[in-house]
Amino acid sequence: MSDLPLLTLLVLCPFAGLVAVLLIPGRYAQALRIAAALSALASCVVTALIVRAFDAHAAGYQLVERGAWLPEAGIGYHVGVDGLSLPLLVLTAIVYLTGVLVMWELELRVKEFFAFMTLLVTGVFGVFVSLDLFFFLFYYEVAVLPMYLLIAVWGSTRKEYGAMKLTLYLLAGTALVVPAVLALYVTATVHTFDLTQLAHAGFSPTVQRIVFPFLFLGFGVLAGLWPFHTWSPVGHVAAPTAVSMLHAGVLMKLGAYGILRVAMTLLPEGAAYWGHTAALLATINIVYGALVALSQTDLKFVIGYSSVSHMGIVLLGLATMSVDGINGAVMQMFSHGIMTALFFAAVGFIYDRYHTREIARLGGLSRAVPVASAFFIIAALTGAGIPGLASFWAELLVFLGALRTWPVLAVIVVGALIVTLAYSIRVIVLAFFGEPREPHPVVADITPFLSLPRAILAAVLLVLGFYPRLILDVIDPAARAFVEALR
Amino acid sequence: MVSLNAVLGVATMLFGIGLYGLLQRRSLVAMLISLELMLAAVSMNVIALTSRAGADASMGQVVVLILIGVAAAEAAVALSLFVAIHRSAHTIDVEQLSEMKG
Amino acid sequence: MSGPIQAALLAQAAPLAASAAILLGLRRHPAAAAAVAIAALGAGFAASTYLVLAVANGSAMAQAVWLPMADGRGLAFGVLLDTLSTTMALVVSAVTLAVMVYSLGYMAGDPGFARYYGFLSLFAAAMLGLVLASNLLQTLVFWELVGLASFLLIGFWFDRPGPAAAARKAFIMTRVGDVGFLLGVLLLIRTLGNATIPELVAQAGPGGAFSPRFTAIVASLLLMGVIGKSAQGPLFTWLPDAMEGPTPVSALLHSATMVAAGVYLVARLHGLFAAAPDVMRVLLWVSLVTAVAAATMAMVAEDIKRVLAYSSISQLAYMLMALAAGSVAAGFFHLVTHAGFKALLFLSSGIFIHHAHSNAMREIAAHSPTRQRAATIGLVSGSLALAGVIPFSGYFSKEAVLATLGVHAGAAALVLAYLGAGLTAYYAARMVFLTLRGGQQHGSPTAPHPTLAQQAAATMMGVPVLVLSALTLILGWTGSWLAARLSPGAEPHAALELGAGPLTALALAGLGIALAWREYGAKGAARTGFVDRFPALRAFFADNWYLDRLYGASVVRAAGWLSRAARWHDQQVLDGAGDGLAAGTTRGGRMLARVQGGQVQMYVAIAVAVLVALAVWLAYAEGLR
Amino acid sequence: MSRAWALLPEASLVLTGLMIFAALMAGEQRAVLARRAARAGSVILLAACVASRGVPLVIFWGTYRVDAFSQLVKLAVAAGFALSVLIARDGEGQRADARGELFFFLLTSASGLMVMASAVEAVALYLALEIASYSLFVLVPLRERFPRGKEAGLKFVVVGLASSALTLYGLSLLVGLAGSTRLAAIAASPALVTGSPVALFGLGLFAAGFLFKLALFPFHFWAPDVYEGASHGVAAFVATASKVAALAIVGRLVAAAGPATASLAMALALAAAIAMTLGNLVAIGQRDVKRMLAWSAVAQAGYIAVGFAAFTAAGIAAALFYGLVYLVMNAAAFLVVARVARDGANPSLDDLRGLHRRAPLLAATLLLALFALAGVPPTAGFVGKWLLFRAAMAQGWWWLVLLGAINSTVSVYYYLIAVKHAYLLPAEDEGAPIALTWVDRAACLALCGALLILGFYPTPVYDWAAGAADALLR
Amino acid sequence: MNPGTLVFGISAATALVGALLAVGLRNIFHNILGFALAMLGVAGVFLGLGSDFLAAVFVLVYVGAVAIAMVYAVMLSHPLDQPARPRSAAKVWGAAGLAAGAAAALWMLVRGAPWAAGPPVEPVGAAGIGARFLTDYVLAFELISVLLLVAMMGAVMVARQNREGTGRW
Repeated sequence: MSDLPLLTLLVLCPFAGLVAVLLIPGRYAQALRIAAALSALASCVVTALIVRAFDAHAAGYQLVERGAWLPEAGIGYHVGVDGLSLPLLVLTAIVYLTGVLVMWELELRVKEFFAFMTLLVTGVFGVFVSLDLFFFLFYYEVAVLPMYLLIAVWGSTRKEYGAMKLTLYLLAGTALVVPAVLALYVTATVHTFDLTQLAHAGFSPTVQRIVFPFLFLGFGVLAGLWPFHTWSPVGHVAAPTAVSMLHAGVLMKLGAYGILRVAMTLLPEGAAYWGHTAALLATINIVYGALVALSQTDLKFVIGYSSVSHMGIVLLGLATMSVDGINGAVMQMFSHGIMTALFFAAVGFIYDRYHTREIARLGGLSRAVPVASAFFIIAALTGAGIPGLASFWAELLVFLGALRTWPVLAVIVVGALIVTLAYSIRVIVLAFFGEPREPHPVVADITPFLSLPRAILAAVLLVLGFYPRLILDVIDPAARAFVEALR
Repeated sequence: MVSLNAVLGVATMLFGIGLYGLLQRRSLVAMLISLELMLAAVSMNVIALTSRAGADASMGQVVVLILIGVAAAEAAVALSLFVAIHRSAHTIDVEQLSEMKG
Repeated sequence: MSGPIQAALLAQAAPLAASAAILLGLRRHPAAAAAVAIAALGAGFAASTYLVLAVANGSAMAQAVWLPMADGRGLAFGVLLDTLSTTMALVVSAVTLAVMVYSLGYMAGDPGFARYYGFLSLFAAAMLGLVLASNLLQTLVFWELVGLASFLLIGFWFDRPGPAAAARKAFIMTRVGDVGFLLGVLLLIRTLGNATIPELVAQAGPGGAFSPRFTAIVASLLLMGVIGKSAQGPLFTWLPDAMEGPTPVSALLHSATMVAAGVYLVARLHGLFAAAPDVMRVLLWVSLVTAVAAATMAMVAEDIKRVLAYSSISQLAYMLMALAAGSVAAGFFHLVTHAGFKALLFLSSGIFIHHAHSNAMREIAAHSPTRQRAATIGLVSGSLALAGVIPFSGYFSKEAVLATLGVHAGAAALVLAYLGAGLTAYYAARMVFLTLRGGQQHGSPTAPHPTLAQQAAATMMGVPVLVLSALTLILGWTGSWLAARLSPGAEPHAALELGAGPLTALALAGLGIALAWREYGAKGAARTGFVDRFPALRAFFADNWYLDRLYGASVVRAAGWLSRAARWHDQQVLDGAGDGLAAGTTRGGRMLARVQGGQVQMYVAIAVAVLVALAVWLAYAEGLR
Repeated sequence: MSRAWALLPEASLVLTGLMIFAALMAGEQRAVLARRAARAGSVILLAACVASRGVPLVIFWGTYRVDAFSQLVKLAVAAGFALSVLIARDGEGQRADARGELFFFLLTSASGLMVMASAVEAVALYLALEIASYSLFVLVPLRERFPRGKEAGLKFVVVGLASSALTLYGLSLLVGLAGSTRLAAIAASPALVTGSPVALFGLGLFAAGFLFKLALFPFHFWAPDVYEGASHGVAAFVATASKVAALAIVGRLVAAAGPATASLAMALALAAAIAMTLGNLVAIGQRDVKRMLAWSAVAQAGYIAVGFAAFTAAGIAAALFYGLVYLVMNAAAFLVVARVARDGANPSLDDLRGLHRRAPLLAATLLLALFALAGVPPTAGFVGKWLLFRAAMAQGWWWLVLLGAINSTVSVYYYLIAVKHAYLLPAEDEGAPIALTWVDRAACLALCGALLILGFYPTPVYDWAAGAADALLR
Repeated sequence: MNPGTLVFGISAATALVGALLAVGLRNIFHNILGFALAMLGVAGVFLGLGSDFLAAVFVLVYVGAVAIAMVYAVMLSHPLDQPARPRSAAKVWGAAGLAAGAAAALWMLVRGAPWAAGPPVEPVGAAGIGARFLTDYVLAFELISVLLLVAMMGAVMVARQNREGTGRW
């Protein structure tokens, strides 16, 4: 089995889905859905094979594949996976599958939707396996651009504005990253875009200090870094369910992953030099996001700002540059990904049925649609950092790392947990408890088939919340090696 | 013998005068005249620079002959266009032919 | 020692499994759900009993690595079995079992019956986990989970606005304290590399690695959690509101067990707290003030459950007082007796409420309450225990607490504690009189003949009440056993030694009861208290000493303002900057487009000008050669 | 293989020319016949360019050189010609009596461009440029039902002739400095090697004519008017073949300038910076799709100049590669524009509405083409820009690269606006489906395929471009 | 002052005065006349530099052909009846300034340029020019003929008035 080029196969799974979707005529909606689902399923299977083939105890990249591509320009095909990226692959596979299932009821322009969605997922997988900076950014943008149409065509509230804003912000981020990457390529002793080789290039402190902020801010935009986060809530609100899921669940992780995999790996000294600033911004992210979420009136806006806040935790974990922090950050990426996916899946159902997401117009949903509401509540509780759900452990590790490095920030961030709980509970109480604030159509609770994707996500949260080592044992050796390399 | 710089100076002035006409005259035909003046300045340059001692004089003359051909072609195309423009726009005032902007 | 370990694991796992099974699979099968829950908890109760018997002294611990950490070893979670934890486990499982049985009747017919048992099982699992945890982080985990269970159970009738709001308030307010707890734990892990309870207690003690300052910081942070969870000091106002939940829940979580978790934590880490005397002094005074303050509030409350809630706050304060003064045994003793009589009081009042469909004492009185025999017995005996009347259990434990205070705390503290005791007797008696004695008998003078199901329900509710009533007479005698068990070296406290202290206490209790009788109990009494004569004072007492208003005006308003400010900033400043940049770019494009003005000569001129500039620049940069 | 094999493209040019000429001699059917001849000829031409690949040749006393560079450019020109002929369909939009001649002049222009690629002597190079330009000068004004076509032609001619005068002035200086008109001699002349300002300026002036065709600032002003004013086929040719060939010659001049030209590099860099910014910003406000494409072309010329500003083999190779990609993506865009347009009129953004329903294939082609123009993967535009920026960065042009990257972001805005119209907004009148012939479909698919394949695996083409750049520098 | 210088001086003056007339006068016919004069002057300069053949061709083509074509075009297109609008002073001064600046810049560069020097070459006549045309400038020679062909065909097509698609040349 280990001879198979599993990582390439993984990227090809959604791509094959794309090709299949393109080949099937648009009028066979069901066939299109099945094609997408099959490709998602195949992604899951390949991911499972990767997990099986992965040796958690070994540090360094595994399942490496290399190939010549454009040697004159220093570009080569180089993929590999380590403990930091493996969880994200699993995350993507899960969100992909659940995302396809969640959109099963879609009737509008099904073919195009799944085409763009599979393209997006191709990009995401590509980023997580790429070890060549060219391909990293190649896939990075592949993942970003379909968002525009996915939101603009199939979205809701202010969809064109949201879609355009999102796209422009993200591409502006890339506009900082690309020159920075090229600058690294140029200043390195070896003229290559290969991450593993560049990591040993030994950039001078000056270069590191100058280039790091470009990479940090550039990737940070996608990670929802304050003050460049405003695209994210607006985009989430506008996006259709599966796109919100993929976007908040996976795509925002690309930014954080970029900081981890590119900025910090290549520029440890720069990271150390800018560590304070990064941590400060991350703290602002956490507190600010939570505060803004507290007074939102649209369910999706609450989730959007909670994502900003939670991504702040990821960034803070990264900024600590410690084993605990990195462990926590990667786990938080995973658990937040699953959590927001569940969030959006739950809200998506509600919006589909009630045609509103205004908290002020909802209320009493737990009575009307108990199962669907339960999914939201589980996600909200995960977001609030309740133990027994995955995020708790991740946040704990991040806080611990932060407490070692920046005690004051850590205290502020832990204090912000009150606000986090407050906005989560506020939504639960206002939208799901109490009585309906206005007459709603009587709707049936979620069907078992539509529950399935949401249940998968909830189960992942619960299982990891119960036994975090399932994922941390994979991350830990890699995080250890990563931190070792930083020194 | 005339100094090289003297000829080059005259050519430069001729070029400058042509340029002025090109930039200032409203009549398309006058602009074409100005352009031809500029081409003549170029020809003068070439001849001046190739008729010095040690330069490839015949090459210069060949080049200028070709330039004369170019000037003729230019005139042919430009003038026919002016006529066509006049036919449809009833003017060859370049300042009035400025509908396309932005 | 593997037997007790397995028993301890069983005690936690059985309710957890029951909870999962009920919530996932048995939501539409109430009977099965209840059976599963009670069976699981029965197993838990049996295991706890076995543990108490098996662990007579010493301690045992078994751990497994749960969380990999920077130090390479990781945080180990497991069970810590010693006399304290096993005893607490028994108390918890016993009360929970009683409440579960009681709820069979109380919750019968509720549409959320199965869900109720699911949550209850979840709570039991979390509470037992908290009690048996070997690692302080593990404690925190379960601490939060009982908080979650509390949220879910307070908000059990989530479609009513009251419970929903109360649940929210409880969750958020306790989270305020929990933040301190979390910081304390993080600090410990950061310093120690782990948070295994025996180890950190050892490090805090004499000869340990912790500096006094560090110990003090950690202790005060942990204390925040205690204050939040045990509804003390400024963070108690959530507890009265929490009474919006079903009464059995109030009995279980909000008086007997969960709120006692804070007390348990102090007892559990007594070694650490003892090493921070300043913090203990703070705790002492916080609890003293809380005890009196809560008593004053109980004096004016009209809702029977609120009276009980305030009394819980007050009694929890007594427990903490004892711990702060240095006696684990006394504090824990009061915890045990309080668990018994307070559960009893709630369950009894639950029966009244069940019949009167009201929480208001005067309303209950109008529904011929004495017809509920078991409840009446329970209420009276529970109140006597609460008031500290000999020979009910409360007397003994409160005596132990007061004695400890007398020895270790000084006169001022003692005076306050006695004042509280007197007020306790007063409001306990007031409650009994108000509830049981004669309103005009309106409502249902002739109750319809109860159906069979109602009779069964009555039995389900009556049996636990009677058992607990009996316990109020028994538990008082366990003091010396407990003391021997918990602090073997210490001198056992004499149970029946009527010195000056006990006599004073009894006298105060008598005084309080007498006053209550004069104002509420006697025939023709005005049924208004002396506080009612001072409306301002009454309002002050009735309104939680205006603390909620204070919070509303300060913290909540500030948070709201901050949130709106942040939102405004986000939309106008940050988003505005982004949009402004976009608009500016567009406008810039429009301005640049003017260069393309349509005049072809201008185009040529621009090109020529650029070339002239190039010529000058080349001459300048390269030098004329 | 015979050396003469290398002249296959030139021979095909003559053949095609004769075919079209013969067709024009026919009576009633002359336009149709000319079109058929042009189509057939374009296929022959393409085949000839492919077939003659790799055969080097030098003739005419060393003034005409066939090498990797010229073959690459010829292939590009042939492709551009073929696509323009395809896009022009029956010459709709062109004045009725000039529909047949359209193909003839396109061919003469293409022949000029092809000769330009091989000419290594300045006068011949200039004349080839003029042949290519004059052919277009006469085509642009002959727009049907669009009075501004004349004005567009006027702008084209005036700016073109002015540039040509500047070119000649530069040529006169170079002749004096080098004593020869051969590019090799000019490049080797002491004045240029030592970086004398007059030599550099002379070279810069000489480049003016080619920068004019490339529409690089400050010679870009004609582009929006001509794109808008010319009929679709002509505009497509101007935007593709003509531009790529001009780009190649600029590359040749950059190679001639040699590496020791910091100040010229700075000038190019500034021009690139202004062009990118100007083009992208002004494009935002456009409603006419062709005019928008023109402004975008101004910006694209700026990107290309970024590669040239590096003054290295890598930079030239990147620019050549980008030129090829540019040809494909622009041809794709113009194909869509031409098919969406009714009766050869210019489509506005609103005419794109509902395109995804009216013609999914066209919509997809437009999407890919615009994304490629924006430099978004997986299209070849991304690789192309990456290589350009890489070359510039290697020479320390960090601010230029940064500006270019930011400009790409800005450009996405208006490309997405077009995409939005095609994919999102419904057609007002529930627009009728657009019928496509199988040739159109095949062309769409081929262009999309090319964009994607070049995006995923550019290696062979880039290697060719690198080889061409090497040929220039040898 | 030797005769060469004298001839040059007169020719140059003629050329410049002619050029000034060509761009400065308001009447387009006067402009054309000025242009012809300037071309004569340029031809004179050529003569002074020893390029007599060239001078002859120059006069022939410019004065004989181009100027005449211009006259034709003016007659076909110029709205002589319309009164000329006044010139904009800003445009005049702007154009003059820019042209002067350009000339100055060119002069600055050209004045002391390191012109190439090589071995002496014998003076050439028409035969030498013809030889060059058939050797290394044969490509250029071919191209100029194509260019002229294209220009002629194009000019005819553009200026043609008939609008049916059937016209023949």
